[in-house]
Amino acid sequence: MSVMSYLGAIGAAQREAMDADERVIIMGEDVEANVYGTTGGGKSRSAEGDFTQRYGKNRIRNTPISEEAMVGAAAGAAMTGLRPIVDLSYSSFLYMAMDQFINQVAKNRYMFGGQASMPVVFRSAMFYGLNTGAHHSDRPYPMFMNVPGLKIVAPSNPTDAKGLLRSAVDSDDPVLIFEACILWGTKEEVDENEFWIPLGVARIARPGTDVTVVAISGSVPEALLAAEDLALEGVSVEVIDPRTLVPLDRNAIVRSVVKTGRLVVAEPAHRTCGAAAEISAYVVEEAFDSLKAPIVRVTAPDMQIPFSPSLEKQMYPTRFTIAAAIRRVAGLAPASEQTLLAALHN
Amino acid sequence: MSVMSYLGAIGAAQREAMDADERVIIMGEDVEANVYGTTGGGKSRSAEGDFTQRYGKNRIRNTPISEEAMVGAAAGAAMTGLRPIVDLSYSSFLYMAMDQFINQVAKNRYMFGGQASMPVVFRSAMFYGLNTGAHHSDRPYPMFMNVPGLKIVAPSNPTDAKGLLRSAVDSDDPVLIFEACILWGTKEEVDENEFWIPLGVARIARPGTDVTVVAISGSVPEALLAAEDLALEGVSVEVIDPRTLVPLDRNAIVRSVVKTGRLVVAEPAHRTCGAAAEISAYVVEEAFDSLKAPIVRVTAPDMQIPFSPSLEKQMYPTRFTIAAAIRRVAGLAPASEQTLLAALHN
Amino acid sequence: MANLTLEEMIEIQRRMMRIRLFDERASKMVKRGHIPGTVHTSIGQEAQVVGSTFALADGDYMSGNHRSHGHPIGKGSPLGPLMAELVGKATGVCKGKGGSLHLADFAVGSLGESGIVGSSIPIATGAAFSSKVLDNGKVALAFFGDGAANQGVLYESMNLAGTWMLPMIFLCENNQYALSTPAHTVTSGVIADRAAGFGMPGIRVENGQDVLAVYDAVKTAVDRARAGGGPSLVEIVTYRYNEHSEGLRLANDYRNAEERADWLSRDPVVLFRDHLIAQGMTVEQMDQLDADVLAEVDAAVAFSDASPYPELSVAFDDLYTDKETAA
Amino acid sequence: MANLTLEEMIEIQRRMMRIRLFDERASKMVKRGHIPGTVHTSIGQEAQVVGSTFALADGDYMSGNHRSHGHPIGKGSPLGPLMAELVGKATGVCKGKGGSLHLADFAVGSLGESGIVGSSIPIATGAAFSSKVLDNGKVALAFFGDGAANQGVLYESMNLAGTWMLPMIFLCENNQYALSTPAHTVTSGVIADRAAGFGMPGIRVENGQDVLAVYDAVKTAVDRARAGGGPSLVEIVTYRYNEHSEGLRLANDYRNAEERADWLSRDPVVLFRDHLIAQGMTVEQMDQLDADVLAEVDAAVAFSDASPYPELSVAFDDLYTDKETAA
Ligand SMILES: Cc1ncc(C[n+]2csc(CCOP(=O)(O)OP(=O)(O)O)c2C)c(N)n1
Ligand SMILES: Cc1ncc(C[n+]2csc(CCOP(=O)(O)OP(=O)(O)O)c2C)c(N)n1
Ligand SMILES: [Mg+2]
Ligand SMILES: [Mg+2]
Repeated sequence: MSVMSYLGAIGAAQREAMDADERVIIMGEDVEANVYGTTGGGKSRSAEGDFTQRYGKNRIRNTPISEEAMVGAAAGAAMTGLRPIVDLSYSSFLYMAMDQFINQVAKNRYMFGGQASMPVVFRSAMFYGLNTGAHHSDRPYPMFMNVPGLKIVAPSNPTDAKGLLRSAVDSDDPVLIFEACILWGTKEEVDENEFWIPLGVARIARPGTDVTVVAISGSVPEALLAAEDLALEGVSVEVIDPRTLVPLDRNAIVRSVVKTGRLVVAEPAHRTCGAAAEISAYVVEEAFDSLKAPIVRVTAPDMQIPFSPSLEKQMYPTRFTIAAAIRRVAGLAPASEQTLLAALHN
Repeated sequence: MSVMSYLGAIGAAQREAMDADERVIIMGEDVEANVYGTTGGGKSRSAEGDFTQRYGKNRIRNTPISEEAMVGAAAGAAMTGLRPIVDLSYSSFLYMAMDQFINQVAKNRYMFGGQASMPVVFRSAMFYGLNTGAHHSDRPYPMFMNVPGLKIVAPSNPTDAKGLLRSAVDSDDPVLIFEACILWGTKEEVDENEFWIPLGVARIARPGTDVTVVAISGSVPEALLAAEDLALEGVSVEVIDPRTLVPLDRNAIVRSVVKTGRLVVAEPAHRTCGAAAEISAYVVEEAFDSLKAPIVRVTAPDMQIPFSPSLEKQMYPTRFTIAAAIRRVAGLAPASEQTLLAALHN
Repeated sequence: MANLTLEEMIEIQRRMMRIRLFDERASKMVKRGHIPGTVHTSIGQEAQVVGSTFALADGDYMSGNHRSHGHPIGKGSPLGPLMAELVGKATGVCKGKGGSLHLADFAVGSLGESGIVGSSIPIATGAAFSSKVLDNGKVALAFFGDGAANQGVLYESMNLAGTWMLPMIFLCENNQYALSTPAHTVTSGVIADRAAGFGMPGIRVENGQDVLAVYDAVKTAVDRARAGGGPSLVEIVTYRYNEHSEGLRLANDYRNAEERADWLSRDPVVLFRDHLIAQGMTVEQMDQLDADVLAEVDAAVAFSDASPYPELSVAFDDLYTDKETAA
Repeated sequence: MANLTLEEMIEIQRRMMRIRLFDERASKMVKRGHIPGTVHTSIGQEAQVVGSTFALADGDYMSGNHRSHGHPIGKGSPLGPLMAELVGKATGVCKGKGGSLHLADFAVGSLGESGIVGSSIPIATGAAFSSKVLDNGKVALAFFGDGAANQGVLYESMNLAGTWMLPMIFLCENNQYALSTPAHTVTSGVIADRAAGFGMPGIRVENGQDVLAVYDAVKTAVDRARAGGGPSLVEIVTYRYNEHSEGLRLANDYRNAEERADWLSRDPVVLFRDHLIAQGMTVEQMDQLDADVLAEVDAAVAFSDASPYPELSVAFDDLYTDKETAA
């Protein structure tokens, strides 16, 4: 084991994948210079261990700023023998290539009756919470969940980031990985040997018995903090991190709700038609009789993201808003006004 | 009143809007020749009453096949004094312009602190169920519901198509209208005078007391048929057509569920993160205590659309699958196997 | 000038006739309701299609568009599974899941036709990219129309191919109309001239009804690509004889009779038939070729007729490589 | 050659100095944490920016990109609300909702800077379109970088503008790098040469540090557009002195010292200052101009400092024109 950051773990997984299989290549804007920190030495932005030196310009490819052609070309390359990892940097650049994602990447194999497979990984980072304004703060994974044919991954810690990326590269289907920038700095002990975390298997981030919280991406650490807070009041919260949104480990979620009878879903995406809506709708359909309270969603509001730090901070689920939801479904009185005020101005 | 088809009603509304306000223009591929039937005489594809003759080429504009530039140019024009109606023909061409929809059309006004308003209407048709294969059969409105800043309309009959389109053109915010091709032929008596149906107000398509069915777009007629079928068995079904998905008339839905205690949501979109998920999640959150049964979604599966008629027909909600869901939430025994088989092979 | 054997030229004519007769049959089948939905025929554009595909090697890749049957036929795909696909049969080349708009036959390098205009251009670009990375000597060609030439992704792809010196041909089928819209009313400048700004040769074949002229232009581009010289844009001027799609009826005729008569007088399959006769083939031999092709088309229809529709359950296969992920 | 009065030329220098000093201040404020996030300065590109904006009339439109401050400043926007926007204050030109990446000042025709590369090009195209339909004589200009020149939407917009003969200038700020990526490594051909294929003039201003050369080229294009002559593409070769964005630190230096020194030796604000002195201005007068601008920047910062942050609740305004639709 060695201490890795979330970003470092991604770099390490990319290095392993490049070493393991010559068909794996990396393409994206500014990947040669390691601008985004995952094609460098494995820890952070660094010149040594530089991927370009190690793998050469044939396998590490700076692209023009042409997301649509880049995504489509990666798809075409995947159909004909390569296994590209495409670095799209910010998640909000995915829209430029939406036609390629939906009409080619997702539909290709199905339309052609299984003639093609599409082993390609698209990585992008959700920069929310960093005062980058509306254009760079998106968390668009829910709209891709509505597109059959894609697999969708949202790791919340370095270990998952590394193990899921390896599985993504080995998948013969297209995988979109959404990384949360607010997690980039997170550090933990990670196995420096190769390991794979399967797609479609949730992680119980904290076991509990009274309330289930399903938390996604950057909301996982907040949910864990909320669970700690509630533990002090004697409420045992189970925190589930689905890790992959497609396939979604629906059974793990239902199992937990059958046990606890109470569900909160927390995610940084916009509310309407988000992943939280899906999880709530699924649970109410499959575990209605177990439910002792309404399912409560804690999400970003249906509002674009303002730039000003004073405005943006209220946009995403926090330990406090998640705790308030847990209190609601557990039938506890709301926290004191003081706590809530503190939360808003923290 | 006069008999109008769904398509004819759209043409009529476009004509009224063009007559009422010089700033209204129509742009799109092949609109000059009235290829899609809404820039002609008001009833169907026809040379007389041709919009190009009536309004001239300054206001009726054939565009190149450049959806991204078209959507962005309409946005820029809307910000500077025009009120464009953009005909995007098929809904699956919207992906080409996704960046413009999300990063410009939806975010512009907010990012710029309200300096711009964006009075523009984007029309597109969902061609599902017509054996056009995966590229042309999409029903992508749910992904746009996850994008704050857009208004989303899905008329299910000629009257709504006409009245909602007038309100859309008069809105100072961007509106996306999703029309279902399977409804194009629907005919009814429609007021040939001007009228407006407000955005955000649901319609009770059929009143009832036992089970609420919220049905969207092409699923509305199917839901009404299912309601008729169930009426024969003594079940009183209330069918609600939200008509606009953003803003969504959440109160009307909750009011009905508070009355009936049972909810089925039917829509032609893919299941995961669809509008049905949103409606289900909202109701469970706001009307949990009224619910007597699980909320059941009837949707297209998370599968791309196959071409073969023998395969495609099983993809969308039908009177039979909606009826089966109603039976489930009403606690009735499933329909006989015979009925179901008949349904599959109809 | 084309350096083709007589046998090769006969094969060219055979493929052109396959397109002509296959599409004529498909057109009838749409009108009779035997083919669901619609199809877009390449009738009138046979020289443009076959002149292009014949310039490719067997292992080379291509991608196409909604005007879709000619491309795989031109590349050598057998007719039976294509026809079965149009009808939606289980034996279709895509198991009935694609239909006319989404033909693909990987066995002949056909990576797929696209119902979305312009959308398959980067797919071919990606195939050219993998050829380059894997150094396997393959060339990729993207077919697209004059209408598609206004999709931005074309220029992104041209720039990418130019920058990476990919073995790639951008092949514009300029039949002068995008549905009802005349190309000159929505196109600023000349399509072939757009190549220069992207650092590649742009060739315009004015007489796209002459299959050898097309072949020559495309072959030059293919040879250049294979030799490491990078991509080219080839624009071929041609004409479709039928309406945009079968069954479509527009109130306004956007094409005039004179123009149509002029193009009909230069029918590519007639022109090349005459050329072959001038080269020593007999009328009987050419008639026999037509008859053989007609028999192939008949056999394709018979194959389709005899094939079952897919089972309901197969609709749920092929989305992912692993079945578990599917709904 | 530019037909400008001395007063106009002094105004040009003033605007260039505003950009220089505003951006130098903003850079410091980012490093000190007074401005959240980052900013992209136009330091070194002042001649390219002001030569372009000054060629526009007051009512004309423009759209821009992430390298965003120069454009509204060049178009005459007052500095206070711009600075307040960078800091996220309620008095910002976008009420603190936009920030550096999304400046817009409709009062001076600035329709918005875009954080998404290439994304605002069709917005300006649409403004040119409304000018044409409404026949109001306005011209629109879209700023974009050498990197953005590989976004397909540029070519869609150029084709649309060319087809509709829109009064439009496509203005490429070629500072030779897109972040760490040298333009020549990702660009096939020459950007200005891409105009010809889209039926419009393409002009390349090699010395983009000479504000009059820039002004002349853009003014010619603006005059042509206003006279109904349609769009032009103008590419201006220039250089940014700072890193891509303030605070960004890369391990590899992708630019070499010689190149940098060469460009620094041709500093646009120094060059034009010298030109004005040669035209009869005194050193004192020029010093005074600099001091005046510095005072403006100080005042802008003071304005921002004195302004409140927006109330939490305003985050929920301005999405829709009607409040009911909002969540
Ligand atoms: C992105 C997109 N926009 C619009 C359409 C509708 N459409 C289908 S074919 C066509 C015309 C295409 O013209 P062209 O590229 O010249 O090909 P041709 O049909 O002439 O062979 C149009 C507009 C589409 N399928 N995809
Ligand atoms: C669609 C999109 N892709 C990528 C980025 C990330 N990005 C921001 S600025 C930039 C470089 C832009 O280069 P250029 O257009 O030359 O402008 P410059 O910064 O040199 O002024 C990149 C890649 C983005 N913001 N938007
Ligand atoms: Mg055409
Ligand atoms: Mg640049």
